[in-house]
Amino acid sequence: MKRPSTYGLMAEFEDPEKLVAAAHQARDAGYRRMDAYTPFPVEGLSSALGFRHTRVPMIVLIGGIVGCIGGFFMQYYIAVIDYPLNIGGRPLNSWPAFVVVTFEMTILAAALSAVLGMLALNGLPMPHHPVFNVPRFALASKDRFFLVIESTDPKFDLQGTRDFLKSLGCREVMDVES
Amino acid sequence: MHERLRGTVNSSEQSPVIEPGYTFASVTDQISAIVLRRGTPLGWIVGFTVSFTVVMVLLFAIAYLFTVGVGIWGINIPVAWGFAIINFVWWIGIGHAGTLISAILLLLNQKWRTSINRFAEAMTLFAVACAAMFPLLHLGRPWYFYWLFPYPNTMGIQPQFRSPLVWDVFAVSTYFTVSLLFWFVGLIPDLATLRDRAPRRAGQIIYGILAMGWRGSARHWQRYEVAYLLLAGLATPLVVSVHTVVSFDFAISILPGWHTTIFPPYFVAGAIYSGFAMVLVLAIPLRKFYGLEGFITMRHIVNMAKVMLATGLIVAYGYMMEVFMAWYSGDTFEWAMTKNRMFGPYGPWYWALIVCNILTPQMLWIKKIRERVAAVFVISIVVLTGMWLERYVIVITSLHRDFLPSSWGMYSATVWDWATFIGTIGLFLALLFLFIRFLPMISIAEVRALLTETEGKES
Amino acid sequence: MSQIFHRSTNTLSKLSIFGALFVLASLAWLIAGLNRSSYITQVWVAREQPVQFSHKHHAGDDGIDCRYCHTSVEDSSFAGIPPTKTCMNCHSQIFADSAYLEPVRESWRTGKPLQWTRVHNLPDFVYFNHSIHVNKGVGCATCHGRVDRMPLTWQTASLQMEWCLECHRHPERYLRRRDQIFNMAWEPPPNQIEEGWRLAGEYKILDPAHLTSCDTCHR
Amino acid sequence: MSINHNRLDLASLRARLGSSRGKEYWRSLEELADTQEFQEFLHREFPKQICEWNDPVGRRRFLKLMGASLALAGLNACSRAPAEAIFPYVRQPEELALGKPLFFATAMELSGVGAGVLVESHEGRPTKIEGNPDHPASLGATDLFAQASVLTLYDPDRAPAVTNIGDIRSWSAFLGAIRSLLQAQRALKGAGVRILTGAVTSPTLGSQLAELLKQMPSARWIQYEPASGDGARAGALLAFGTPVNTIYHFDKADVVLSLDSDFLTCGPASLHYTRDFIARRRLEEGKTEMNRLYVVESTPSNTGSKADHRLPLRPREIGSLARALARHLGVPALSAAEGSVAPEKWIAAVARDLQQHRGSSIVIAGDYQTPEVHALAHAMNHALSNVGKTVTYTDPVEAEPADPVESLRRLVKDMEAGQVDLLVIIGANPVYSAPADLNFAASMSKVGLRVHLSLYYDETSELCHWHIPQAHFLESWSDVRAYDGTISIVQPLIAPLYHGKTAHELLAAFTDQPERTSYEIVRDYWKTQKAGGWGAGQTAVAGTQSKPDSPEFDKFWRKALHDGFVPNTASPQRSVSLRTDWTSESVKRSSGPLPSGELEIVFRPDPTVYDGRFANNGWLQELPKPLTKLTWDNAALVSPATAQRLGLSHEIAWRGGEHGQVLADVVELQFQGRKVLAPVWIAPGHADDCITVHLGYGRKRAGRVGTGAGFSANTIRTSDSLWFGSGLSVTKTGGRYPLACAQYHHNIEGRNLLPSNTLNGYKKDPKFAQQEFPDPLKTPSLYPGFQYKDYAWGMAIDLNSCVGCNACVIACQSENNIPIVGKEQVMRGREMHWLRIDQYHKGEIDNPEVYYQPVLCQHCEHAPCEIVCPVQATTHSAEGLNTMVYNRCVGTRYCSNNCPYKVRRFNFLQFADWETASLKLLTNPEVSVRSRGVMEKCTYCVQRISHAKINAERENRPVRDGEVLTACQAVCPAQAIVFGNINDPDSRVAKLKKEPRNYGLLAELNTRPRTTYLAAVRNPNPELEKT
Repeated sequence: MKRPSTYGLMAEFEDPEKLVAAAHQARDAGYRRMDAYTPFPVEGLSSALGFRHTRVPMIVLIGGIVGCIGGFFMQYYIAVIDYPLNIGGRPLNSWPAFVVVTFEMTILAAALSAVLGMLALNGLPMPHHPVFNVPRFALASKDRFFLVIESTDPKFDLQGTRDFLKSLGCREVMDVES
Repeated sequence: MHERLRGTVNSSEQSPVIEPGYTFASVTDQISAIVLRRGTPLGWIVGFTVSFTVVMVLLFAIAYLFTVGVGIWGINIPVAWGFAIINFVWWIGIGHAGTLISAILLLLNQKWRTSINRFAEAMTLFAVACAAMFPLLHLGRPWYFYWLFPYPNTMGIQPQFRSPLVWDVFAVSTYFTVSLLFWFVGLIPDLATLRDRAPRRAGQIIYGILAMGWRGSARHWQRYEVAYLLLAGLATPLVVSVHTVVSFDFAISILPGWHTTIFPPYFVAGAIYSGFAMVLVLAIPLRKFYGLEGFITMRHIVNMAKVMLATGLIVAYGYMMEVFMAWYSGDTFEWAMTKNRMFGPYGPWYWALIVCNILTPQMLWIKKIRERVAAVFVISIVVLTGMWLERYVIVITSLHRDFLPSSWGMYSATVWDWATFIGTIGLFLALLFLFIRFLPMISIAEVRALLTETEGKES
Repeated sequence: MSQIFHRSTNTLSKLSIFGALFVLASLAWLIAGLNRSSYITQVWVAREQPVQFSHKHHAGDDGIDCRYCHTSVEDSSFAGIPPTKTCMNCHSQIFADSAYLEPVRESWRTGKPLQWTRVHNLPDFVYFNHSIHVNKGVGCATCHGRVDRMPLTWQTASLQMEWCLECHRHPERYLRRRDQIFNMAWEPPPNQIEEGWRLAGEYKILDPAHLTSCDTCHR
Repeated sequence: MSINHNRLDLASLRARLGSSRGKEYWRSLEELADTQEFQEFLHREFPKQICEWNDPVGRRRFLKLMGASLALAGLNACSRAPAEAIFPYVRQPEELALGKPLFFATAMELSGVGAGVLVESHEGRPTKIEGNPDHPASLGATDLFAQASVLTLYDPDRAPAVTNIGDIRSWSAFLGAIRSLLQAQRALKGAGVRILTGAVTSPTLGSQLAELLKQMPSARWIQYEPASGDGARAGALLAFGTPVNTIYHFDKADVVLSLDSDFLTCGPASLHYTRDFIARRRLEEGKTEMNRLYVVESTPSNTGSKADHRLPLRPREIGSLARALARHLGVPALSAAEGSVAPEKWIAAVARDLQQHRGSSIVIAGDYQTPEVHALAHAMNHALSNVGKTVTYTDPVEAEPADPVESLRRLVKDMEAGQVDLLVIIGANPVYSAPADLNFAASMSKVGLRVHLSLYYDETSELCHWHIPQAHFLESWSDVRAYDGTISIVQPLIAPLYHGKTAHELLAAFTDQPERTSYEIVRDYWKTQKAGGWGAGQTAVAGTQSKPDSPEFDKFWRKALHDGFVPNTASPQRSVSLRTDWTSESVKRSSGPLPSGELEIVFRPDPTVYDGRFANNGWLQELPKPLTKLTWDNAALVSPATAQRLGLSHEIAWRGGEHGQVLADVVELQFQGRKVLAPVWIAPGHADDCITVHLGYGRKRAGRVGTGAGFSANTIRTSDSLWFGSGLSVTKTGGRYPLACAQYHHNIEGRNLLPSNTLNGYKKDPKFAQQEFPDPLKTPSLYPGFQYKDYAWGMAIDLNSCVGCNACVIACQSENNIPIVGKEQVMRGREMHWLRIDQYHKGEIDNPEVYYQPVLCQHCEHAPCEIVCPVQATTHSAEGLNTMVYNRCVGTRYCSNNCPYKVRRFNFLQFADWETASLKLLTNPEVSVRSRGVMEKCTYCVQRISHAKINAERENRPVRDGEVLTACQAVCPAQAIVFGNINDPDSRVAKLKKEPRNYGLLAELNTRPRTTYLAAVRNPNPELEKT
């Protein structure tokens, strides 16, 4: 399918409160395919945009469990199955001694899955993105707050949406060509 | 367009966590400017050159070590562990403060951590890097270091997981990896900021690649914050475990003075103790040099001084319990070791460490001293020295006179021991200089967030 | 601001992450493979020798018993490598003037030993004893392969520790009757495992705990 | 260890002689592998300095090592073994099976007297010396000198070729050079010929010399032994009017009084004496009887440390004590001489004790004591009617007993007078060892032609025209007598490495058959003996031409070589009677008492380098000397009180320190106008007001190991006071000298490491040593524990038997390829001995009780070292051995830290010598040579265990008790060390571990040591027990 010429419309706000308010109104107006861009996490913004809970914690939990079991079994296999050796008269399965490495493996696996999971869910890395086409978007990492309604939204219509955004008290509205 | 002055008068009587008069813009500009706009300051060049020269000393010491063998050090039988292990424990300990500030204080929702956590974490990484060198260097046959990792090999033999040294390998490498992730994840938004501000193409591309296309999307922020919080939650038990494991290197053995149950808690406390000392030693000159008093306020200094005082007291308790248990256990060897530690040939070392670690920090009870930046700086250095001495005393005095008087022996470091130790300090500083030159030493995004929150408090 | 990166970099960057992991994994796999390859172990690599000595001819075609040359194999750690005299026993008559054998005759004349290239070479820290193996039912061919089919001799076993361990952990898989030790053509019977256990008992073969103790091979 | 006694054919023996064919015989796989290198080493003119580790590495070596280590670092992951060459024999000797060691019997001579040994030979390389169980002077044990002799054999510093004023010449050139001179001398009846040897007991050599003197009646033969005293000979002369050889039978003695005699570790009979003496001290199977030993001595000795009552006295005071004691024992016609300095109570009690054991007591005088003391000892033994029971007499074993100093004086006089045209020095090194007042070197320069035969190109060789490299006894054909006269044929194990010649061959050069090999000489001599029956060997004349071998001679010859001695050649007992008039003479000679405070000096041969002949032997240099525990140096030993009086001391240094470097005050010893600088060592138990210095150090030309170590006591030693003399003055220089001490701390710090008791105490409470751990292997534990089914190896060491002679330490070093590290490293506490002898002092510092405790790996069942090793380099075998896998070790050294016994040793640097070709021949092929960065330790001689197990399994039988002898156990003259399978209740070790005295060192740590100790018990005289 051919990509539409515009990715969407971008409204620039000067402080987070305005943005959150705008997000609420946009959602009430029935817009769904939209996203907000802020220089730091803004409280209530995600709920305003109607995002639900993330799956990161579940990934981390699974990662942790895998690391834990894998860590212990590795030691058990090496000490008991692979090459059982009498070490200082200690039992082959000296599980108390194996706790430490098991724990470390748990943490390691969990931490890795947290970061990789986050990146994966965010679709990062993604150095190229339409929003970067907007010159003023550079301020998104400084002190400006942006709301973007994407052209793929069913209710999207270039003129109507632009007017709607203007009505939200933004500094200006810009086209985001894809 | 209106520019409302933002700032904070914190509810508490203390000085604010960030001086009034900062806006999102000014915060961003001032911090990123250190990296982007300003040319390299002369001080930086001098500092880096000096530390880099010391790194060269380290490299030479290592080359000589690999060529001739660990015999160039002062170690012998009975004292088969010397500087290498002492420095290892010392550096690892220093590392702990970074993780503690960024992870534990985050969980405890301590706002004042915000402007110091970034370079505290960096410090952690570099300290752990220095520490991790020593276990490798101190091997008799360092080129076989990889035998400590489990991997399928033609010998059909694997590491021995009852050994604390293997625990170390896992603990330290995990610790390093997790700290690195934690640090990098924290950096991503700021890297984006730098990407967007970098004047030159090269900068844009480098920071751009590192930023991985971060664009501050609300969705991303949501997952980001969860992941960051979880990382903190994972790092917290980790940081406690690491020095516990390090203490096992000694506690698991049967040597008098090593074989004690109090080691884990008091090693962890000691680690945080020395770590905060190091943060102060770095923060105080930095804020002066880069004019960051606005971000690293007296509030930070004072709080860290208090943490030092508290952990210092825990350590002091550890010392007392050691001596008490040695006497109370009625164990000939323990008691003999303790007496020898205090009044034997290494007595002066022991008393020096008592002065550095227990007596000196008590001055921090006094508000005036706590608020004198110079005083805190000096005390921190004293504490760092003390903690190094503590490790020296623990390692040497327990080994040099253990069970059989026939094999008692003395230990003294050689020039190569010192070269390696000082060399790692050089490495640590060199890395730190590079960090403050090319990465934002204060988390811009978090400070922005801090501004809104403090504003929220005020209204 | 304008785009810094081209659209394609999105895919590239994602690929590069997996790519890195993939490269690392395959590298590890490569090294593991290399360590077991015949480049390292020299397995299947026929060694050039000063004399084109053919076990195939002597042991195979002529059916000379191993012990005719490797005299001490049954009562010493070292199987023994024949002195020039042993060669001359026959070759003073047979092929007495073949050009191939000039080095042998020269050695016999001058008293300078022949310089063979070692085929099976264990590290100095490994102490292997031939006599105990051949006396406990381990046949020559079990480790040395079908020497009677080798024109020039080569290794058939890697001689790596994992290879030694395999047999020390499961001797029953390899044991044979004592009268078959020097029989190159011996094939394990279908019931080798039961047979192996029986022989292990008969020969009082120590249990794997003993056989895999470090001091069994390392001193 | 199976000793290969099977037939030994003469052809191969002849083949082993120096001929070109011979070399091939002993040529071994390893050696051949680096033949080029070996040859080049043989002809190297200036051997490069040993022990690079000792000084900072040179640049080139630095780069070389750098390259090597980096290569290692890079390649070890996937490295292919380098192609290796393999060299078969051309003609393989029949009795040799590749990979199996052979054992040959021969004998080692020290100061002329011999002891039988068995030599282990791998593919023709002698690698290890064992005792010869059938030989009376060995009984299966050896002393440390015999153990270390293999190192001397391969010493790269040995003289490589015949030289004339430093230029390499051929043997025939030498023969040519002396021929004309000999012609002239024959005409003069050899008036200008002097032959200087050490003590000679070799019948063949004796007869050769006799023959020579017959041909040149006015030639003279001088014997000088710097390390053996003349007291015994002169004393016998004084007491009986004829020189006799006294033999003591300690196995029959209940009470022994030693007058300055270290009979347990010194002298040719010490091994036999130790065995007998200790046999009477064994408390096994409920025995509660022990002999009692009184020792009077000035310098603390091993014998003194075993004494039940020890009395430190100045040497001359010992004489007066002997007189006083003799009076008590009713020795006739002793004028009431000066009062003794010894407490009357002590003398009375000892006298009473001796009286109560008439016929079962021994009074023995030290070799270095005066003739009078010896005479007194003889008289006392007569008075106690010990003669014929515990003391017997035979003819002297020397071919020609003579007064060494007197003859040496005469030689010097002749040389001074220019009457000597040809001086032949055989073996000795008089320029270094002759008493200073004789100015030997100076007078020697007046001799026309000087010829020196010796192992090394030493101080004497420098001043001689010709130097002939001497063949080591392992390279020689010869014969020698033991302390009791038993004759052994000395046979070579290897062709001379350095084209060395024997004394026989050199003497043959002065006859009309100069080219005879020592093999022919010795054989021919014995053929004549065979003809002339056995009797006193020295009287017979060597056959000049070789007779055809008679079959019965061949039989005799083979048996003699095989057994290691010629049957029934022990000298027969002879009865002698005391002269009636000797006492008056004695009193006449006896000097008055010393004014207290006047310093006496005592000269003693060094316990490890002896008279200096072993100075270049690294094993002996690095061996901690008994009682002082010093290595690489000698020192002026002084008692604590005297040290205090003179303000002398030493202190531990920071670097190394304590067990390592000690900084000692340097003093200037001035004796009879001669001076020497010496570091001071405070020796608890040393007699006050006298100072002991050991000979054998301060060598100027010993070799890369021995040159420059210590100070030379010979520089102040004079011919009239060879062993002690008064009038010493000591001045403190204020300087400090670093000494390398292996154990500085002898105070046991009240720790229960070495429980001991008196005999009565033992009778009351036999289990006094065990405390709460009757069986160290059954200490309470949470762990289920492993089952050790068939074999469980263990060791028991009887501390009551150990005399601390150090033989085990060297045996271990020799068996296990243990490197030496040099003084520098010892001072840093890095010596490598797997087995060390700890020594603790109890009681007052002026005269403490000394206890020895050999400490080796205890092979703990709960080994603390194993659980801390990260790479499974040290693990437990299924037979309970604590195995150490060098090639797996990465060198964390954690195991050593966690070893409470500190028996693990670490290769801090590249200690093993991988470069000196000749030393490669020395290595025991059954034991890995360790590289830098690797931990090592005692393995219970696992190679010997494997060997025995493989032999047993091949025969489908269990290993028999006593089939495995560890190296330390095999050499122990006291049989203090017992090793075996503790699962076998009938094994000796299992029985010992049931003894009530059996205890585990540090058993309370729950390490469950497999090595246990049997507590020491003393048997003090109730009358003298301190209250």
